[in-house]
Amino acid sequence: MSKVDLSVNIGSLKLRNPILLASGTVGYGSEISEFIDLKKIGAIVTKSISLKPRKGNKPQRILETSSGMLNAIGLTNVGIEKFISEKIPYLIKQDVPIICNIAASTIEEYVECVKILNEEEGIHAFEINISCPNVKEGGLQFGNNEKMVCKITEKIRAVTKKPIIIKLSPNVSNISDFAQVAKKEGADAVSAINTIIGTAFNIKNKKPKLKNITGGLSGPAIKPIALAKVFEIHQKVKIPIIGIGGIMNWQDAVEFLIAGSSAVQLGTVNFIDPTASLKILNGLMDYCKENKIDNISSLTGSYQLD
Amino acid sequence: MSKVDLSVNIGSLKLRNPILLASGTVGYGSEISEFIDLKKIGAIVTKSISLKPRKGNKPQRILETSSGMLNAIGLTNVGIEKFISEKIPYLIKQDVPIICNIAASTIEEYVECVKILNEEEGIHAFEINISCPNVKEGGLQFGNNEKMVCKITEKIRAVTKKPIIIKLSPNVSNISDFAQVAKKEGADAVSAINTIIGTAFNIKNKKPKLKNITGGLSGPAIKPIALAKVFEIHQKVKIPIIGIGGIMNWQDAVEFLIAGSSAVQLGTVNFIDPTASLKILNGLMDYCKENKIDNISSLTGSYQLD
Amino acid sequence: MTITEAQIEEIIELEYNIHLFKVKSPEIANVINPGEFLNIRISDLPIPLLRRPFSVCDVEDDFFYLMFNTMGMGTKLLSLKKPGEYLDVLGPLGNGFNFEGDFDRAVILGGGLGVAPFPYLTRKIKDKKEISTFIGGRTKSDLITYGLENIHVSTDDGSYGFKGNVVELLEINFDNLKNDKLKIFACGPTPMLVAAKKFAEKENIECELSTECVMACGFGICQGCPIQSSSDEDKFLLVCKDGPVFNSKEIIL
Amino acid sequence: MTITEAQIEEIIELEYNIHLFKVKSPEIANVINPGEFLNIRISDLPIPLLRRPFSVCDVEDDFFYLMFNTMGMGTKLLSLKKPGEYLDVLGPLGNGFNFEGDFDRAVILGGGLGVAPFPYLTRKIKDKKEISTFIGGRTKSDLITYGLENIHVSTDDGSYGFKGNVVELLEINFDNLKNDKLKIFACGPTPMLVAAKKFAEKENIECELSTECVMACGFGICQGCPIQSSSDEDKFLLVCKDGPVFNSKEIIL
Ligand SMILES: Cc1cc2nc3c(=O)[nH]c(=O)nc-3n(C[C@H](O)[C@H](O)[C@H](O)COP(=O)(O)OP(=O)(O)OC[C@H]3O[C@@H](n4cnc5c(N)ncnc54)[C@H](O)[C@@H]3O)c2cc1C
Ligand SMILES: Cc1cc2nc3c(=O)[nH]c(=O)nc-3n(C[C@H](O)[C@H](O)[C@H](O)COP(=O)(O)OP(=O)(O)OC[C@H]3O[C@@H](n4cnc5c(N)ncnc54)[C@H](O)[C@@H]3O)c2cc1C
Ligand SMILES: Cc1cc2nc3c(=O)[nH]c(=O)nc-3n(C[C@H](O)[C@H](O)[C@H](O)COP(=O)(O)O)c2cc1C
Ligand SMILES: Cc1cc2nc3c(=O)[nH]c(=O)nc-3n(C[C@H](O)[C@H](O)[C@H](O)COP(=O)(O)O)c2cc1C
Ligand code: FES
Ligand code: FES
Repeated sequence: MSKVDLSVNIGSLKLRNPILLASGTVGYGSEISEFIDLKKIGAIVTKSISLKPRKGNKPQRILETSSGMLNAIGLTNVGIEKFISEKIPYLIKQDVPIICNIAASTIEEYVECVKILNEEEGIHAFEINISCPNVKEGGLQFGNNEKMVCKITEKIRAVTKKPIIIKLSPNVSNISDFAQVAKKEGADAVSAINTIIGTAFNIKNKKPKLKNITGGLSGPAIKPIALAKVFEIHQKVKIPIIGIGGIMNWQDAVEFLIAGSSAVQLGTVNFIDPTASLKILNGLMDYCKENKIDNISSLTGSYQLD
Repeated sequence: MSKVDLSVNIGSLKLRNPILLASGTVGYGSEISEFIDLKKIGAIVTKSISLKPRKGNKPQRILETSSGMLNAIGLTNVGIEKFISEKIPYLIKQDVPIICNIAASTIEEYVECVKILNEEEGIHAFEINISCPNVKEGGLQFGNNEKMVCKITEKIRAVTKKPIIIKLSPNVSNISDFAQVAKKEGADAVSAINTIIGTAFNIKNKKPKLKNITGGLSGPAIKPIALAKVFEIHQKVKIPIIGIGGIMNWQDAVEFLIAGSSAVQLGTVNFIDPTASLKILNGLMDYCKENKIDNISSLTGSYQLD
Repeated sequence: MTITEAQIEEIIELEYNIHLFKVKSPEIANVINPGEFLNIRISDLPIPLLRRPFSVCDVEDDFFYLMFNTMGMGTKLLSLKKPGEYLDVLGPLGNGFNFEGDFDRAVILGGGLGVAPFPYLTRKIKDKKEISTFIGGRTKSDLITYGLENIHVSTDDGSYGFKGNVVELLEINFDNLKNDKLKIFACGPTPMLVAAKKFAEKENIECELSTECVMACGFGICQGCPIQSSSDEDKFLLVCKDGPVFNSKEIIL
Repeated sequence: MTITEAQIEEIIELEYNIHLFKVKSPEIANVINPGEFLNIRISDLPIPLLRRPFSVCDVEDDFFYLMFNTMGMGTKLLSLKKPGEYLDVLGPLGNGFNFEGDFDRAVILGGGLGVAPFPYLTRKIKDKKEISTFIGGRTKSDLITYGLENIHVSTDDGSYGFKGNVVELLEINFDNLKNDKLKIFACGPTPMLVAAKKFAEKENIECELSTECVMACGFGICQGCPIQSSSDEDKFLLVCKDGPVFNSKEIIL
């Protein structure tokens, strides 16, 4: 049996396989590397980084829901300086492509971050987080505003030649409009989806269970929603899509590829089984072999409508 | 111990208790009445009715997902004529307040339906379904368009004095904007949420699992999202809210009341346990007694933020 | 139509992956008819969320039987139950077989697990009517003869009995049957039902088909289980309420 | 830090609702230290979705022990497991107690199920140090003495031992202890840890607190478990990685 080609092209970004680790769910890679050989992964998307370190929200930050979890971390991160001095060198040593996810409170901050990081050899691409539901500034006031997305993409495009991925918010009416804007302004790809706004209340003391009041929903509960968003973008806009949302096993990953994704990111599943990415990679390989798929990228958007 | 007052006022609509059965999940009441005494329920919201009968979508219409289900029924209904001649008389005999849910493809059809039904004594209120994700016309092209919601509410308000409830779509950026519009045009209340767009693909034949391609997600998976929508509306707009989405037990119902709902609707749970509504009603009563709540309406929006 | 907690009395493994549950429930056993079904809540947790429908396989005194194979999560979890545990059962549901009519010989067609409703039908009619049973499967281990009479078998791969499908098997045996007044009762995968319907219409034999559809409620409140009516193009019937057993002329498959 | 399938050897019911699991796992038993914890996946299904953290309660040869009570769905499902079944265990996790230091007598404070990590700590130090253990509960049945030594007890309702909380109990016994060089090890509800911290600081005694927080990952990748650092206002420590055991001076509760 001939070998399956698992490599994928996401705009100008070439990756050895389509299994990526999602931002905020693997930190900067050091802890998860005790469980998996990062060399085998398509790429790691690092925890959202901002110009200055961020402390994040007070606890309780995490809450389990039915087949899902809410988080309100609030973009805790070490800041760009420490990221460059400590985190990137480690990942380069692991030989894993780095996609650097950036969060910011102003357009200028995004641009500044990209400018600084653009000089770093190890960074293969930027993922621009305009869709964090857990911060007051730099989250959804960007992600839910087409003009903002337009401006951010345009300004970032002006300062880097590296691939730009815009991470879209699902908390909008038509996600494809945002993908369209991103495309127009020169983004190489979009990733979808970030978490969906949710909340929960303690019925004893009537307080929100999360200190931040609302959080972002992730995990298997959101998979059907995420798939519909990916499908919507794929139907309407010609731009590579990185599918994210509730992927727990290789079957889910295949479903996202069929629905229109060129690659996928794994989030919540890393907390439950830090080796999941490698299992999914193996499952994907076997699926391709069984179905005589030589090239995994031929699965992208291969849905059959009547 | 003194008796708990479970009655609620939703605008001008007075109901004996806040437990309602959601549209599309109990048909026109006859089948579920084999399990529960409808007299005990706050109200039944009947399956979306349109001017003419609708056949609905082809199967497969139903799909289970992780802690949820997708449906793509497509507003199957008997049409207004048969509804008046057969369904209303039955419900009146059961002594259950009827909230008539209306779906339509044009503004004129909404108005026409309301005009006709306005004459029916048994109907206590109208719930206007502008948020069905499973039909090409009369679904989200209304629910996701503020101007449309404005017009529909305005025109319906002009032809009925009965309470009007606008059933909002969760598939929007800011649901409170829509609640605001509904309020401005004279709606008595809003209900939130209808189902969330989702999909799934069969990885063997690459076809969508639902014939309609996408469907609406309901059940426990969406509860955190629905709660956040209710909370958002309650924070921003002074209008009574009927909370819907993933309620499975009395604890969930209490959570929705705390988050800002004046009443709640039960949907998917009816399929799993058709007696759930009565169990929830009892649980609610016990909760009030234990917590010395004389009047259930004092729970509405009783969340404690720091 | 009630909801009851029914205790599992005994579990029998018929074949690899095929389970027969004997369940105690006078409420159900005393009123259910062949072809009707039960909707079973497998877990208190929201996974699996929805009930799962199963035909009544047989009834003996206060007990009913279920026959099932493991398809997905629901049936997998069901198969892990132990005698003594309780099942949350909603039923009886739907319309069963009409077996009182004017015929001499019941021709029973079962494809794979489609034999499930027939032990009970057989029990009900065997003293009054002749029975010829034709069962088919992909391979030998799919053939389940439990509770059936006068059985003819086929397998797709020819590993046992006639090589071919069960309707073809009926066709080659048809000469021996056609002198009786026949009625066909068929249950199995849709392609098999299509073939049975076609055959019945060609030979002008009364035919009842037990159909399947993914269901949410099982009793008519969700509209999740439509099947095309043949008499009215604008109308779907409901598998759960109008069926699952239909006269073959009522529906378009 | 590994993921292993570990077999439940034995289940002991200590009190109503309080379970002690003896689990075979040389991988864990041979390396884990008192105060460290394990993150356990209770089901293959996505409910409960996340692992649940439990302190290592004790270690004997190739076995580790867990002690837990049923709080919600996760612990309920865990309590239904039977000997012979396997647990999916991720660990050892976190930083445990530092019990090698310069002290003569360990003062162990356990509130309710907060006693869980102390049988193992007791085992490790009892040959080298004096131990005084103070445990408290709301009522008599909350008191679990398993694996502890030299125990003093209190209950909130006075149904057994001293009426009051466990730190008050320590205070009234303090005269008998204060001539030794002491170190406090405390685990229990946050108000108790606050009181313990305050007492330790007042009396200038070394004190380690085993803290709790809702967790997702348990090993530092989700940032879900922050606890305020006392040395740097702008910094949260992570309960799972920097803790769960902290020197009382490191953190603000
Ligand atoms: C009226 C009726 C009677 C039935 N009687 C029996 C019986 O006696 N014995 C038996 O083993 N099975 C019977 N079935 C089928 C049984 O309900 C399904 O096998 C079961 O629901 C699968 O659940 P699961 O969670 O194991 O699989 P899932 O994970 O839900 O699904 C696994 C696969 O089975 C398909 N499937 C699921 N539900 C159905 C369904 N209702 N109809 C057709 N395909 C489905 C899915 O599309 C999927 O491909 C009957 C179904 C109906 C509607
Ligand atoms: C490091 C550490 C060690 C622990 N060791 C033990 C132990 O040895 N024995 C033991 O019985 N328990 C221990 N716990 C607590 C245990 O993890 C929780 O009781 C368990 O996760 C509850 O799960 P559940 O699904 O039963 O309850 P859920 O339904 O998840 O929650 C029920 C209630 O418990 C609260 N809760 C849930 N998780 C935690 C948590 N991690 N910390 C505090 N409150 C929580 C929830 O807010 C809720 O009010 C420990 C927790 C941590 C963080
Ligand atoms: C605890 C947690 C933290 C996250 N932090 C970030 C983040 O910093 N930046 C970001 O772009 N997305 C963040 N996400 C979103 C994930 O990258 C992903 O989009 C989302 O969780 C959906 O995927 P999943 O269902 O597989 O988890 C976070 C998600 C979780 C659960
Ligand atoms: C099978 C099904 C059919 C539905 N049909 C309608 C409908 O006709 N009109 C409507 O307004 N909502 C309809 N809904 C939406 C429900 O009324 C409710 O808003 C939604 O299911 C969320 O609540 P739940 O999670 O409790 O089910 C339907 C939902 C389901 C599951
Ligand atoms: S399954 Fe609900 S109507 Fe048939
Ligand atoms: S629980 Fe994930 S970082 Fe601590």
